[in-house]
Amino acid sequence: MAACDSSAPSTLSPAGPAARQITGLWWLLFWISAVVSVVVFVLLGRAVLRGRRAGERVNTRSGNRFVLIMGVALPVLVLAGVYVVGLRDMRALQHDGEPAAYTVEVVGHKWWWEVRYPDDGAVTANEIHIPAGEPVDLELTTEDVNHSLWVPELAPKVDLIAGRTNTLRLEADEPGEYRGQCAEFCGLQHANMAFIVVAHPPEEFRSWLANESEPAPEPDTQPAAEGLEVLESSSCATCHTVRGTEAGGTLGPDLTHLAGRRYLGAGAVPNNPGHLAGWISDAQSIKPGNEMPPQPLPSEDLQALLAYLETLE
Amino acid sequence: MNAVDMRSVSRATEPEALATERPRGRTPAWWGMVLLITTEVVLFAVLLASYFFVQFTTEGPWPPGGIRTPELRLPLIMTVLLLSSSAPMAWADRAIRRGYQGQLAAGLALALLLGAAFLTLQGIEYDTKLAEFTWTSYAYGSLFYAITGFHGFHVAAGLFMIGFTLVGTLRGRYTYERHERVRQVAFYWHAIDGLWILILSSLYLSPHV
Amino acid sequence: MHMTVLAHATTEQPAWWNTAATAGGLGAFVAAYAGGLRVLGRRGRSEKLVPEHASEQAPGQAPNQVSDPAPDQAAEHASALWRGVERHGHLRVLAFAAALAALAVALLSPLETAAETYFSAHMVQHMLLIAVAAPLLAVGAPGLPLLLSLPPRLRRAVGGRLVRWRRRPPGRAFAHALAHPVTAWFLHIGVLWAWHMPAAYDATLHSEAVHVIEHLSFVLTSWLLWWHVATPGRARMRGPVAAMYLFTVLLPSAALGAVLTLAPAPLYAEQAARTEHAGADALADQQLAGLVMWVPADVLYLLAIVGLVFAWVSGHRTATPLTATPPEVIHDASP
Amino acid sequence: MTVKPDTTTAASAPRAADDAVGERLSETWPEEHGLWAWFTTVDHKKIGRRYMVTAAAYFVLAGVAALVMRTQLAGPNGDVVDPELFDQLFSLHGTAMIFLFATPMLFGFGNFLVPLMLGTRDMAFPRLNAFGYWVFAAAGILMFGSLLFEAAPNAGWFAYVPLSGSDHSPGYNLDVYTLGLLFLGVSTTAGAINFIVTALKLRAPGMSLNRVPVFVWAIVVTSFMVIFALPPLNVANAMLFLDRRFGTNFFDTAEGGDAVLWQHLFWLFGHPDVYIIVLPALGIVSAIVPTFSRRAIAAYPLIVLATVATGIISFGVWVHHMFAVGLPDLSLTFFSAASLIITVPAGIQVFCWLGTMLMGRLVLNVAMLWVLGFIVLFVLGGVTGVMFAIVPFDQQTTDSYFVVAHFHYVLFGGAVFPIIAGLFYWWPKFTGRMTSRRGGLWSFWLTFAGFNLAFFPMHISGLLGMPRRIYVYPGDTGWTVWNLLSTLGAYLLTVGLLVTLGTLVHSLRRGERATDDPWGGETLEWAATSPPKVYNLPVIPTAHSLTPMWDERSLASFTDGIADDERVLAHQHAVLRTSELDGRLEHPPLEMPEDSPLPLVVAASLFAGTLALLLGWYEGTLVLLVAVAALCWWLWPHRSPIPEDGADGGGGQT
Repeated sequence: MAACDSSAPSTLSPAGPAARQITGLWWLLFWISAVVSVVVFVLLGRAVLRGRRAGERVNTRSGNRFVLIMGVALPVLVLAGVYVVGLRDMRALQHDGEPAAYTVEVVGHKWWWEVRYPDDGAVTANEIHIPAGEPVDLELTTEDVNHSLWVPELAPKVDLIAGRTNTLRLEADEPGEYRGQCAEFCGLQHANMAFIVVAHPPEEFRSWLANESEPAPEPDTQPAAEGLEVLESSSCATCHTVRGTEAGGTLGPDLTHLAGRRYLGAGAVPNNPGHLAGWISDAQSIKPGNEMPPQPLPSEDLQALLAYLETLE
Repeated sequence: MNAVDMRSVSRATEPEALATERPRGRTPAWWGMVLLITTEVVLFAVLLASYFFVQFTTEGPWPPGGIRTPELRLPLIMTVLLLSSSAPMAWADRAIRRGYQGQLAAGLALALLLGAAFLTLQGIEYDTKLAEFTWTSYAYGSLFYAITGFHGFHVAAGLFMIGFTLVGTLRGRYTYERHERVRQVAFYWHAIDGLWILILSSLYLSPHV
Repeated sequence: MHMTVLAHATTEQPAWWNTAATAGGLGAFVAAYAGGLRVLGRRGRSEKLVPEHASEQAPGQAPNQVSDPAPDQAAEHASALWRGVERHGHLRVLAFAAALAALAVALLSPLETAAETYFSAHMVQHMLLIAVAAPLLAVGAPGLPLLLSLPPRLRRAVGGRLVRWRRRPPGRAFAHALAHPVTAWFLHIGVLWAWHMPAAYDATLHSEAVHVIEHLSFVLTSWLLWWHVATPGRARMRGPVAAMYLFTVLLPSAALGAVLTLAPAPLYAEQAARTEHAGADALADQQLAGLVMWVPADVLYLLAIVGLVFAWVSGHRTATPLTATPPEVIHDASP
Repeated sequence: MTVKPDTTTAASAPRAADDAVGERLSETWPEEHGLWAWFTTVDHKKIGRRYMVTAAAYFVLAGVAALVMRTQLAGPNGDVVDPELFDQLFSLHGTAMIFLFATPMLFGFGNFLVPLMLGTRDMAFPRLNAFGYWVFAAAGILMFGSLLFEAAPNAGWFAYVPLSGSDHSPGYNLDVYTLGLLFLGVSTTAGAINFIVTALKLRAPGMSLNRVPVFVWAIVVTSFMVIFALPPLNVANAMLFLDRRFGTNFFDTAEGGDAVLWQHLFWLFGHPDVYIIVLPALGIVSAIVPTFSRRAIAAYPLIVLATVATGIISFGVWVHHMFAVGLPDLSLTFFSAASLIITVPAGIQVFCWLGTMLMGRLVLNVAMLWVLGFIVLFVLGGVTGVMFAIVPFDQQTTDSYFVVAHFHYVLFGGAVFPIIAGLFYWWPKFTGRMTSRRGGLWSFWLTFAGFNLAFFPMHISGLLGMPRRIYVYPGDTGWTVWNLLSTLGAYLLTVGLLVTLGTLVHSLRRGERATDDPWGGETLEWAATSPPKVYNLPVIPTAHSLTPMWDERSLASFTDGIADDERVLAHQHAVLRTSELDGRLEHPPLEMPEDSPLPLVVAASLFAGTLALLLGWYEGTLVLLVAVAALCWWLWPHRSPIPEDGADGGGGQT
């Protein structure tokens, strides 16, 4: 997979048709604003300079005409033009009638994203995998408070409102990783509610999806088998689901293909043995206030669990 | 001192004069009360807008969850009581402009009685409705009790003001040249009546439409 | 999608003879109105229906303590200007003609046909009646001129009884009540909201008679409302008062429009069925209807408000010329 | 070199009148001292000054909260404060700046200046005025005090549900928010009613509505907006409080409520509120510009019209804060258009000032310098607002630091700059002292530079995808340098504000004594002494024009009025009453109440009742009976020689 740098999200470097449309709009608005500002600053400067010349007479005209032209007529013309452009862009972003390649359900939780592919039975967290060049519809709902899904490089944001379902169309031109983040304030760890959009070449995406839809494989090593036992017998199973095992909790993310994720805790730390061990042992110190309590397991159990989780590709 | 000519005052408050330049000759206190009433009217308008907003965004029947459509018999009686209390209030107001303190007291007392009757009936209505649904029963229950309860609070406040004015009347504080406060209280009371019409239409009548 | 609704509404064109017949009928009315206006104007000059007043003061007003003629002079100038327009009556005739034209467009054009199917077209009709025809009727004030156009016997029969009834207590009380701006406000808003209740609205779809009553009540109540604001003559409100009055009318009207626009589902079952049957989206049609009520109501009322305030503020002298050069300004103190 | 003013034309008539009748007036309008007087005063000038000082104190506290935030965000993975504290800091910062600083500060200006500009002696309801101040001061104590208990509001200044509901925010934090704002709303409403009635009924004779200073127009329009905008906020807060404490379901989506309802209600208030803040500030500018341009304001009808139009249109644009909520596109286009339309009145005002300056002769005073800075910043902030009005752009940048940049440009640049300009302009009138020019220049340039350094980079970090209200960010996002610049700017801004504060305070002890009319201003406040006497103007003048201090006939009315007892009103504690539209004199004069402890008692009882509600001790709300009793005493019709006792009849029943 050709992975671009997933860092440095920017609306100014659009990587999808929707964001590109808006970036064009931004530059138009920017230049209009620059002109308006310069006009005002020039007039202001002229007034100051005129005031320095002590001999200048005070003009006692009412000034109605000047204000009507500069303050009413011209702005109305500019604003009307801007409005029409805005309507045009709104229309372009509506994409009526064109069906999406996939429909993905994204459920916002307090500080992590649940991503479901309903047609294939795949459930993952904090990563939205899409085929590059094909439009995907995200159906956005929230389990608790309001959130807002924002991938600056790909599309404008849409809120996840309690009791409502909103739709966002996502399309990336090229394969790559695009950083996204929750934009609507949702509590303590709003800052650590990030996600990445991974755009694959279409064929690769389909194989990823097929793999993601599979349940967890049986452990093939002794430590991993012990890890599975630990997982099923400890409190992990009450909160997390690992398809193909007895773990069926719904309070936390689906861990069936955990090893394939780039980050843990919605972008809090990278996914590697050290961070995973630290996260399990004490998620609260990494992401204070999140819903996962510290799990102080015996060290043998922790090692076994790590061994098992590493197999969950 | 310059006493105000009574005939010119009453003429300045006739509809023709009001039609040409209505606010002219009003006292600051009148304006204060008008503005206070305006905030209350906006408050109720927002509450009622919220009621309809929730209704329109609710799927399924309204009222929701098996709550019966409000019955109209008791509210209509309450309406008659409240609206008829406006008449003695207006009478009291006109009476004191002519200097009749006795009529003022009688009018205030009558309005007080009718208003208290309204509140009593509202309490009775609550007694029966709370058995069916409470303020925790859906957003409908919350809005219903908030709107009617807030209005009931205003009626109680109005009654207090009437009582307060009645005490002042009985102590001879209001004369034909000093009656602005009676006017404010009457105005407030009429406004409360008007608000009840809005509430009646929105909460009680509109679910039947 | 919304443009499609409008396109549907205006596909059918009227036959030319219908249009001509309508124009003929309207012309007849305008001619009668103009005749009455001339009579009124002639009477006004020769026999002086209204005696000249020394000042603007209403009876019962406290004596003016301000010994400053400037505001009164300005008012005299303004009213003289107004009398100049009145003298020719062009504005009133045009207003009345435009009012009739608006009524015709609303009621006799293809809009009427479209209104049976599309809510938005129906709302355009209503807005034409309420926000266009009514103000123009108020400006034209056709009651008296049309009355004076009647033959003497008929005029006496109708007008004489009317004015005599008007003088007696029941008539006078009724006229007083009707002439109160608050009455007009409540009638207008009440009628507006009442006819947009689902049951009432569906009734107008079922019965043509109810529909006519609806339109009649719209025209009459909004005419009464605008009468307070725009009628030529002394009964009109002062600029700032009228502006505030219109603002309070604006809010409930816009609220109704907002309800229609923001409602998540069609509110009128029968109307929705007709729109769907014609191949358009009922909710989109309703939202468009709400916007038609919301935006033109806002824009027309706001323009009226702005115009009223502007005319009033700039009608007087806002600043006398500086009789002396203002004193030299001191600069900030040194440290 | 200091140029002494030529006071013969401008200030001599009022000064002469003061010399003639000041002695008599001091009998009925005595200068009072002592602790009792301090707590019971109803004088609008004292109350106005208190509003300003208290608001400034809250500004400093909220500003310090902002500095802590910026320190946390100076670099990636900041470790200065924990997330709980950060959430409380930015929520309290926003809430305090808007509700406890900006609005009260401007109301403080209004309290001091409106009666003076109108040529009257006090506000229409003086005791209501005092009551409003005490409530405001107590509300601020309640909200800032909550920070001590880690119970400060922590859901942002607009506290969206469900986050602010009891499920997701247990604890007192949001109860402080809801009850605090409800409590504060009482004060704001009282103030608004007072301003409107004062401007309508208590103007000097001859001052018809089209001769009223633009500043007064701005305050009046603002007050009307308060009347219409505050109820949605009050309703929303009451509903949220009931949801949290008593189990109601207004916003609970599982029970038929609607989370978007809160957003609608809040922004129905919230957008008019930002104009409630900015309109008086623009009014201040409209008062300063003519003075230092040496001519009357250009296109007066247009600027008045713009003020009124802004007030009305501001009620039709609230959804532009909700463009990403998922509302139907059709309604978005409407609100987009409305948001663009509201730009036109702003443009009118900007070009009115520019026209005034271009046609006049600009004198570059410190106050004027702040005004020039304001215009620059306001236009920059305003044009980014126009960008938001375009729906797709807003959907991309909403909830980002681009928004933070916009509203700090219009709030700080559009409100704080005029406030500081007003302070420098009216400081001689407030305190009787002149400020240092050098200090003023340093404070301006430091503040201006610091401000732009602090907030301009936020535009860029917002475009680079930085969401707002995050307490920490990773190092690889490209936001670091812009945030560092922002923080450095905030520190520089603090220095600038410190110099500003120092300059103003320094002048209290060492500043040059001010004359009555140091700038040659055009409005009536310059007719009073510096600082004004208790009775304000010795003679109630007749206003013959928009600029009475530059108008010989108006000035002559001071001299003419000396002998006219109806203009001096020396024999009674009363003010003149005039008609609403034309400023015609009405009889009888309006009697004014004396100092009273009742406003303080009512306010304190309300505060106690609010505390009892907050802590869930519902029996304690019986303390509100004290408020009722005090109100009865307040409103009891006392005997008076003047027939109509309409002085405080309608007020105080909020």
